[in-house]
Amino acid sequence: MSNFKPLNKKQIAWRAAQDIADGCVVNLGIGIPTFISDYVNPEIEVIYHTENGMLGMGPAPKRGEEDFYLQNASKELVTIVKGGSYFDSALSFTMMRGGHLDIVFLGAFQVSEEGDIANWSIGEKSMVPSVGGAMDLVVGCSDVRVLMQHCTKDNRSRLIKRCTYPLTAKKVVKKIYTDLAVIDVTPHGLLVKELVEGLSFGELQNLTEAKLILDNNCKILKAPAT
Amino acid sequence: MSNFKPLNKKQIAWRAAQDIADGCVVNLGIGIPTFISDYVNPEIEVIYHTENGMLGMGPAPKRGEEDFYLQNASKELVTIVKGGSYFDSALSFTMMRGGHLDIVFLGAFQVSEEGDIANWSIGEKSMVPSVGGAMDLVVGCSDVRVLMQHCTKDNRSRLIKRCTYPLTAKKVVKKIYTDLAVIDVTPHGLLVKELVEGLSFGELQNLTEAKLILDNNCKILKAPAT
Amino acid sequence: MINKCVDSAKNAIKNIKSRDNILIGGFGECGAPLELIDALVDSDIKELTIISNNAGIADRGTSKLLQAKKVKKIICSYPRSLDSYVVDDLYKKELIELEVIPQGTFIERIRAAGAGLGGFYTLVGVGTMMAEGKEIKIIEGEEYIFEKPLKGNVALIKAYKADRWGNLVYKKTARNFNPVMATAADLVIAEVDEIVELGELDPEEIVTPGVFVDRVYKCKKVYDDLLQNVYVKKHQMKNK
Amino acid sequence: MINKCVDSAKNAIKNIKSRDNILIGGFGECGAPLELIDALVDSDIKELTIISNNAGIADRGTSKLLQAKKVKKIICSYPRSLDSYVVDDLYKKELIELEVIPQGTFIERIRAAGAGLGGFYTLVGVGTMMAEGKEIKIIEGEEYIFEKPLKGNVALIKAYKADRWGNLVYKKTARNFNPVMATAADLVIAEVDEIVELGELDPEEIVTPGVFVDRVYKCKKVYDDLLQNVYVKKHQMKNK
Repeated sequence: MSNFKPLNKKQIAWRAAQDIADGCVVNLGIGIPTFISDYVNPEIEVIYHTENGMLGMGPAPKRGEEDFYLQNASKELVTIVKGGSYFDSALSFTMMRGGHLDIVFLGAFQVSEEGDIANWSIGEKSMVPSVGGAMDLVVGCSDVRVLMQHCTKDNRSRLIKRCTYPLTAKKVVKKIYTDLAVIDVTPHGLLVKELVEGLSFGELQNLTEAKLILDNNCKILKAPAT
Repeated sequence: MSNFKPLNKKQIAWRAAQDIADGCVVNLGIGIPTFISDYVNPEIEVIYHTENGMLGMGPAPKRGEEDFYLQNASKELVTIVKGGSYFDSALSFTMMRGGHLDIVFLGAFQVSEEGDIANWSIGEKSMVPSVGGAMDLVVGCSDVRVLMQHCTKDNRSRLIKRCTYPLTAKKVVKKIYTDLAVIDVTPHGLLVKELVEGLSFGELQNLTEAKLILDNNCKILKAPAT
Repeated sequence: MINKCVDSAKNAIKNIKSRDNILIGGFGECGAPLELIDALVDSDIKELTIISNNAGIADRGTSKLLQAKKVKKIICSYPRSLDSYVVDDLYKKELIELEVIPQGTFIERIRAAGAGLGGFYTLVGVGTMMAEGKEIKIIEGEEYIFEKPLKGNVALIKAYKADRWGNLVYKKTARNFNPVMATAADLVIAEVDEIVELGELDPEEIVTPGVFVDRVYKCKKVYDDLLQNVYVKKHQMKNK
Repeated sequence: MINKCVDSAKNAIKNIKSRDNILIGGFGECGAPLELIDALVDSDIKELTIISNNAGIADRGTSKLLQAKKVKKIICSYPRSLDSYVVDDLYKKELIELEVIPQGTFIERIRAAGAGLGGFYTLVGVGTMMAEGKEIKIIEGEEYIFEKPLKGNVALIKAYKADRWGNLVYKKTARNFNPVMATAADLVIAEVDEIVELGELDPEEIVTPGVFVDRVYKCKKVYDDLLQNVYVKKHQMKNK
């Protein structure tokens, strides 16, 4: 196997952050996506939505400025920026389901060749099932992007022909950022747009259960040290 | 025919106003019901809803205090009382359709034996049809009361076996105040609760196409001069 | 930087096309975006479908669009008024297509479009001519009518204050259909009385978060001044 | 005179019965009516169905109801959390019935009940286990799931300020499910931090008009103070 270095989680977030344009309204799911806001170009304005009822979510509060009444959907204390607003859950999910968010970034357990996503349950009967807003987020938004490790800890592919975990939704994922590659979900299949330096397409395909297609213009996936 | 004196329109409104309890939230339709608020006991608090988006509608503004931005559903200038609120149309109709108003008072062209009501159209093809909030008002509220003249100008009964004008809704009217009587719509039929002085039940039935039932405890319908 | 403010009504209505479905806010004239409507009148756009509670009063607002022969169809709840001679005339001459919907169903259908729903069931209209041709479903023993979402290509709405993100607050009963219409069109254009600095609107009082709004146009003349006289005169005539 | 204020949590929950469906507001603890929940714990009411986004954190809030064996069934969207050991344990031992619904569908079903609708169609859950046993309808070529209204006998909600008419305003992200739940129960009880004079709430900023609210209870101890410490400690641990 050749010599390549996978991105770390923050580097995956950094890469995803580079694709956010000025003025975008985004929702960052739990897991790797929570780091994205640290790497967005500070020259642009990005509006963060949190489904418990706020637009314009700001960074974690400074010591002494914490407010119990100001939380995100992970029940963490946050802040609000100038221009932000509060609203009820019905309006919050109107935004999500009605297609009013520009990009949704999510973690996932599995993504299929067709863009099916499984990210809310690993089907363990003994665990109390909890779906939250996962299904609403991916169904309403026309630009759903997944950030995840390419493989599980025991080296099974997360990009697979058919999801084996309970589905979140079918055919919704548009783009995937992993520690090894950037991949577009297209009508023709999974198109590899970027590969980490030193990794060949053949090697990536060997690590991936789903069938991949190499983009003619495939670039090197690089991220600064974080 | 015996000697009796029908109520005038304001007296019909007066009679209806006597049945409003402290704390009631009511909607007053156009026509005779608009006079009701003039006759509500000033010792009690009644909250007026207007479907264009306000609770706590107050009386007409004084000269010099008119505000274009403060209108009722008839597009007349009104005021707002202490404790009033503004909201959008979706919430306004949530109140109406969801059963959150206590009493709806409406005018009508016709009411049937079963409580069907026709109050939005006389079916003239040449007139531009307009339904507004009439149907929503009567469907959502469990206490719909009609105020109307007992007969049309050419002496046809408005209380009929089956409405001939386009229906607003079926089986929704609970009580009817006319210039001649107060009538409850019951599962057994139209029960006459009050009759104007000097009018016999037989005479009322002669003026009425719908079948009436005399309440054992029928009272005299009286109203102060207005 | 996000800046949704545009400098003219003409620029505000850019990209509206002939045959578009246009949601227009306002209960009568109260909360109607009159300068945006004027800009449509002055454009060469035509064959519009107007989705609005009313259909114009006297020769103002939507009546102008009708007079200028811009409108193919109106979907509304209450087109008639004492002064609705423009729509009355077109209707009698069968020069306009008219779809009349109960007001609550009207706004709920628009909300369903904005909220990404496929439709809903309502009791309103059951047993009346409003149910004709509609699917019926028995739910818990009661008869309901199926109603579809009603979406606009464009929404022209009116608010009181805005900031450059498109956050909006409304004024009194001029709120009405505007906040819901703001959720239910591909292109949402707000005419406002005032534009304030970002951060000046209290996050608790914002009714329409900017995410729903594409363009903000500050009107040339606050119509409160214009229409106040008309309404006050009518009011004083009636209440004297 | 209208006066919806009650003097104790015990009086606030009067008339709630065993086997009632209880809507409870709050996203986690933020916006949950904790003193009303405590009053339920202290009552002899049982076999409740709780309809709430979450199912209690640590041994606080809804967890207490579960520990006191008051709850037969929970309808929610996200019962699990790091500290949800009470519900976790009951679920594993099959001592509680659990119905999990996507969060947007959850609140939309509650809204449908409040708005007098018979149900709606959504794309959310199509092709997943959430669609199992549900009616499917093809609308404009797409597959939708039918969802029914979800109504409470009672709603326990939390707001910031109230007046004696029951008008409510909320505080920051503690608004969440509360305004919609306020529309969807036969008996609506609001726990608030402050009661103000009628007329002090700006008619433009009232989120829940009093028509939806039956009782207002001013909490003994504003829980901001109580929980602030817990959350700040957790926050500072994570961000140090």
